[in-house]
Amino acid sequence: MSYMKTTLTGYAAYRGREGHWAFLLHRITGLGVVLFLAIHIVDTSFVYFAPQLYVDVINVYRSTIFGLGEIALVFCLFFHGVNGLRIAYLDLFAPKDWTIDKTRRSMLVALGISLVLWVPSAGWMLFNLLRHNYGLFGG
Amino acid sequence: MSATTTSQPERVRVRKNFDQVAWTWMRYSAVLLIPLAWFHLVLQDVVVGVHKITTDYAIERMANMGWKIYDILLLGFAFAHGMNGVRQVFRDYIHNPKTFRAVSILLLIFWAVITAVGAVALLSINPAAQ
Amino acid sequence: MEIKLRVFRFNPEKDAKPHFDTFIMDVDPNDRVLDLLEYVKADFDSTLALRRSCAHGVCGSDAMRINGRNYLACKVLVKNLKSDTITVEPLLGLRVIKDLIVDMGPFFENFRSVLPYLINDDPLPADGRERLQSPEQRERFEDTTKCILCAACTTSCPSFWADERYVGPAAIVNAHRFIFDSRDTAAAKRLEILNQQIGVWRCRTAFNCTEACPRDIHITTAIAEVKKAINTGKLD
Amino acid sequence: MANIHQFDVIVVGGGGAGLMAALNASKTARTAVISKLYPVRSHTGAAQGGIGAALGNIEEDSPDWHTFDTVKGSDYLGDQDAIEFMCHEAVQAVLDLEHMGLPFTRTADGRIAQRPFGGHTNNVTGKPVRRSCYAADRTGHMILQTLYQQCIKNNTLFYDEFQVMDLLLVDGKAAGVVAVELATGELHVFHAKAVIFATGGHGRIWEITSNAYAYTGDGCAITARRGIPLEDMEFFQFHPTGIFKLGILITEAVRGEGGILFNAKGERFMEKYAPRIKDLASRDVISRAMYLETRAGNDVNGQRFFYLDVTPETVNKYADLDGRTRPDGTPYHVTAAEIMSKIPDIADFCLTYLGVDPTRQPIPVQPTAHYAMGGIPTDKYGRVVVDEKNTVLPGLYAAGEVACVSVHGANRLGTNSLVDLVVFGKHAGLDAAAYANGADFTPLPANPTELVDETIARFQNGSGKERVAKIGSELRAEMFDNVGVFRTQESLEHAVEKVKELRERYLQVKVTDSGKIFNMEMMQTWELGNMLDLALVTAVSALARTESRGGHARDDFPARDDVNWLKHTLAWMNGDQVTLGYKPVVITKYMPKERTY
Ligand SMILES: Cc1cc2nc3c(=O)[nH]c(=O)nc-3n(C[C@H](O)[C@H](O)[C@H](O)COP(=O)(O)OP(=O)(O)OC[C@H]3O[C@@H](n4cnc5c(N)ncnc54)[C@H](O)[C@@H]3O)c2cc1C
Ligand code: HEM
Ligand code: SF4
Ligand code: F3S
Ligand code: FES
Repeated sequence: MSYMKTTLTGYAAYRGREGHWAFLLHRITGLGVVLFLAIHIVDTSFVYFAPQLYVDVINVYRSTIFGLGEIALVFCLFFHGVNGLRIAYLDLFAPKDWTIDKTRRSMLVALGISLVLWVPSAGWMLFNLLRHNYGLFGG
Repeated sequence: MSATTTSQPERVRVRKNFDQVAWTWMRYSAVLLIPLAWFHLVLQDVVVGVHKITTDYAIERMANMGWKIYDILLLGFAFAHGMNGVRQVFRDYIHNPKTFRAVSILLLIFWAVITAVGAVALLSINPAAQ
Repeated sequence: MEIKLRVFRFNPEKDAKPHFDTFIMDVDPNDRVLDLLEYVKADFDSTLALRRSCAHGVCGSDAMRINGRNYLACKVLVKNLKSDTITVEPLLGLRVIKDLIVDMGPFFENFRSVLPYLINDDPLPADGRERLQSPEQRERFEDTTKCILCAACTTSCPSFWADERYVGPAAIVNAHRFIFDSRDTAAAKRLEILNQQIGVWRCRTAFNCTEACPRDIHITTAIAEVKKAINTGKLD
Repeated sequence: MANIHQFDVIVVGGGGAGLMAALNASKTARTAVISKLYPVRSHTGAAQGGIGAALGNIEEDSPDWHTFDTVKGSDYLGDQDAIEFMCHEAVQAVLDLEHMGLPFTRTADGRIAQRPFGGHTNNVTGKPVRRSCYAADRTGHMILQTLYQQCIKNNTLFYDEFQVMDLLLVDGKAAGVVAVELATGELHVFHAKAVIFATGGHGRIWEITSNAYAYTGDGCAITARRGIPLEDMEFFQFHPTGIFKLGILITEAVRGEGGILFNAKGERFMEKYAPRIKDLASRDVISRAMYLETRAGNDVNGQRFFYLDVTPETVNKYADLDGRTRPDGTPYHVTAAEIMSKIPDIADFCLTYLGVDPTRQPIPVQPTAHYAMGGIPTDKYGRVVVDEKNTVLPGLYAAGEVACVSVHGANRLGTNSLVDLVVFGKHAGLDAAAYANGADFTPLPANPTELVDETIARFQNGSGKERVAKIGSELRAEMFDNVGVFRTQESLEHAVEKVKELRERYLQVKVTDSGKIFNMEMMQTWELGNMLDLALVTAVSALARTESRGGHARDDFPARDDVNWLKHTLAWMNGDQVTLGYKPVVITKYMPKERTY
């Protein structure tokens, strides 16, 4: 796996800019979401195959750790989605806009939009989490 | 208008390639996934919240015909999109063609099994029968 | 100004592992990084090995990683780096042979694989003169004719680090140069080559290539145009 | 024992001349190219302005005018038969390049675009003519890339990063070369029927230079060591517009597009020195004018530089004054965008290295060592000739900047080097292949690597009392000050002594890198030896020539002297001893006249 090594040292040793971060984040968020999705499909299907287990699963999901993971998941899907649209748009409709200025800016805009979407959602989810799991805010 | 001796054909035919189809698929499915995945996520995780989700809630939702179609679409597109993404990532790092073939087949089986499990559950749920 | 220059060193005949040598030197902010390396050879350690020739960014010999990014050492001035520590390392993704010299073999192999030459077996104009081409047709591929094959792009590409069989941005740039040349007849062949799994689809638009290109070629645009041409079959 | 390879034709050098030779030789003979740089790194890629050919795409022109301009530009020292041959072949050569795919800039009707260039004129009106065919300001880059692409297409065999260190001559015939493979340090012997040297120039022996680090004159030095004379080495061109201090070239095309030179007083000083074509005078004329201006105290800040101004305001103002028009007769007016599109790379250099935007500010420039008119003497088929009677040395060829045909005489016209490369590169290749097909291999000498082994051993066993970098910088400074734009008896004598002293000290250097793999220190030490040889030949040849002609300007002998000096210098090296001889200039149609612009 010497290539793996170059790749990892590459990521560590190369100071890429916005485009590189976008690529890395897109990949990491995509993999994160797909991992979650695989589990999620299986656990949801317990509703049909093993309703008893489903109750346990839901309880696990309600734990604080999973709660936080869920907040991260929401970010992943927001960023992956916005950035994915950015990539798809440029690739399919505006190849000429793959310029340094526009790429840097569009990446930052994508990140900005994801954060704008995520922060209120995360706040709300955190609020619910604290309310249910720690009895705060009169939960 | 200036004179030219253009040799180039207007259009060329390029044989299709799997990676090309996959690339295009990733982009078009992405557009569909925005409403599908985002709405699902926002609804279940943010608006409703995991603390309100119960077996009954799940069954009720999955039994609704509109939701059934929605979920089937989501399952089909999102998981296929994601699994092809995983395949692409593996393709970058696995150089031995045999190993990559084997991994691809495993991924394909994984994808088929999970999708089948999800689809069976979704299609079969029917509150009257429970 | 005084700067600290850290240089990657590896002597295959002596060292088991690479290390860094550090030189403290007084330099002019307008000095090129290549000048600093020449100072090292002149005043500190004449065994330092690197490639260089033109010293003004047109021959493509001295692409290397400077403070973590690919540049031509002769085209980046000390003042541009905005740092008083300068770290110089060889390109990533190619085998290091000695000090800053890497094995360019795979890079040129990839370049060769995309038929980087005019293909046109049609008879020449009857008067023996030039094939005509309008300024607009000429402009269509102007950008990608500028490539000097320095490899700064390809060796900054995460897809290439992962797999050196990926033809890489430089090869695609050079294919683009001919695909969109109105005098060429083999666009279909090149597109077919780039439509393989080691071709354009490996590009994940990470954009390091375009950031690194010392000739300011819009590489990612060129790649996107090739992808589009493969998908649509249109060469406009 | 070294590795031995056998080929019909060996081409040493992968620049424009080398690749052109290889493409043509490989049509009929087994050919390989040996180059110390990857071919695409060759200096041909740096050429900016264009390649001259009387295509007449924009206005009336003829190869005969091109011939006369070249003869006149050469200050009548060029051989007129060769010049005529070259200027007539140029047209086909440029069309050939286009057919190979070279992306020339185009005119509105789709033809190869052409622009004016220093010294190229309409012979009837005396006005500048548009003769330089160009691809933006990177014509050389496009030529090099196009030729390399064609080599890939033809599967030409390359030995990249192999540095040739010796030429093997047996019984007065070429037998091959010895090269070191940089990646391994191994010696390789290339046994060949014909050897073509296309190793480029030696401008690195001057301090301010437009030339690449690789321009250390390997080809000339190798052949000189084997007893072959060097021709006209005193003629070296100083280009008037190098970027201040760095020497990076600002192409003449900038003046072709309307750029104007100013001194510290804001005067357009070329009006004084070339009243007719002013800023488009020949290079030697302008460099000399700059020297005279400096002596008169008109240089900027007393730092020996001047301003080259291509801002649209200046260009338009002076175009009006000069009555310059476009081909359709409208006044010549430009915009910043238009200038940028014609000289994008130059603009980039100015921004990168000076922080100057040439469409807004003037560029500080000074003369920079640029081009070797002299070199290995050849005839117009690239065959190396070794004496006053032009006796051919069988199997040995030279083409490109390393060769002296002589088409550039005492001063090369802009755009003519690229013409030289393609025309004589091609003919050297064709002739070498034809020769090889009719000849047998000359047997190799018993120990082909003897000289190279000795040299390497000397480097390894030197006392180490002297350092390469030090000797090199002293050499460059000495040459720039004393064998530069202007020369005198005194300065040249000083230089000869100094170079001899440096040669003495050079024997003391030691290569500290004891490895074999990419021992760049070893190669640079060897290259310094080449430069010392060529510096000596240059200074000795210049000292003997008591006249001013083209690139050779003597303060103490300011006039051209056709009675005594209308002849080519031949210089033989034997250790520190340089023996001079002379051979006549070939004059066919154009009798020497006073040269005014
Ligand atoms: C900045 C600049 C701008 C110019 N602009 C113009 C212009 O506009 N028009 C014009 O006509 N001319 C121009 N010239 C001049 C012209 O570019 C050169 O004279 C010409 O390119 C020389 O070509 P060449 O093939 O002889 O040598 P090069 O292209 O330099 O090739 C030399 C080759 O020899 C190889 N080599 C050298 N030594 C060895 C060795 N010991 N062993 C093996 N290989 C070796 C090198 O690797 C290289 O491949 C310009 C020159 C410069 C420097
Ligand atoms: C929300 C809408 C989504 C959009 C707009 C989107 C968009 C994209 C696009 C355009 C790509 C291709 C990237 C490239 O080739 O450079 C991609 C890759 C990927 N996507 Fe998505 N996607 C979305 C949702 C998802 C979901 C739900 C998952 C998980 C199941 C997912 C997992 C992946 C993975 C794993 C990759 C591969 C990443 C890589 O190659 O680096 N995506 N996505
Ligand atoms: S595209 Fe740019 S970075 Fe890549 S090889 Fe060419 S010049 Fe270098
Ligand atoms: S860095 Fe690589 S992924 Fe594409 S945009 Fe450039 S080739
Ligand atoms: S030395 Fe030629 S590009 Fe830097």
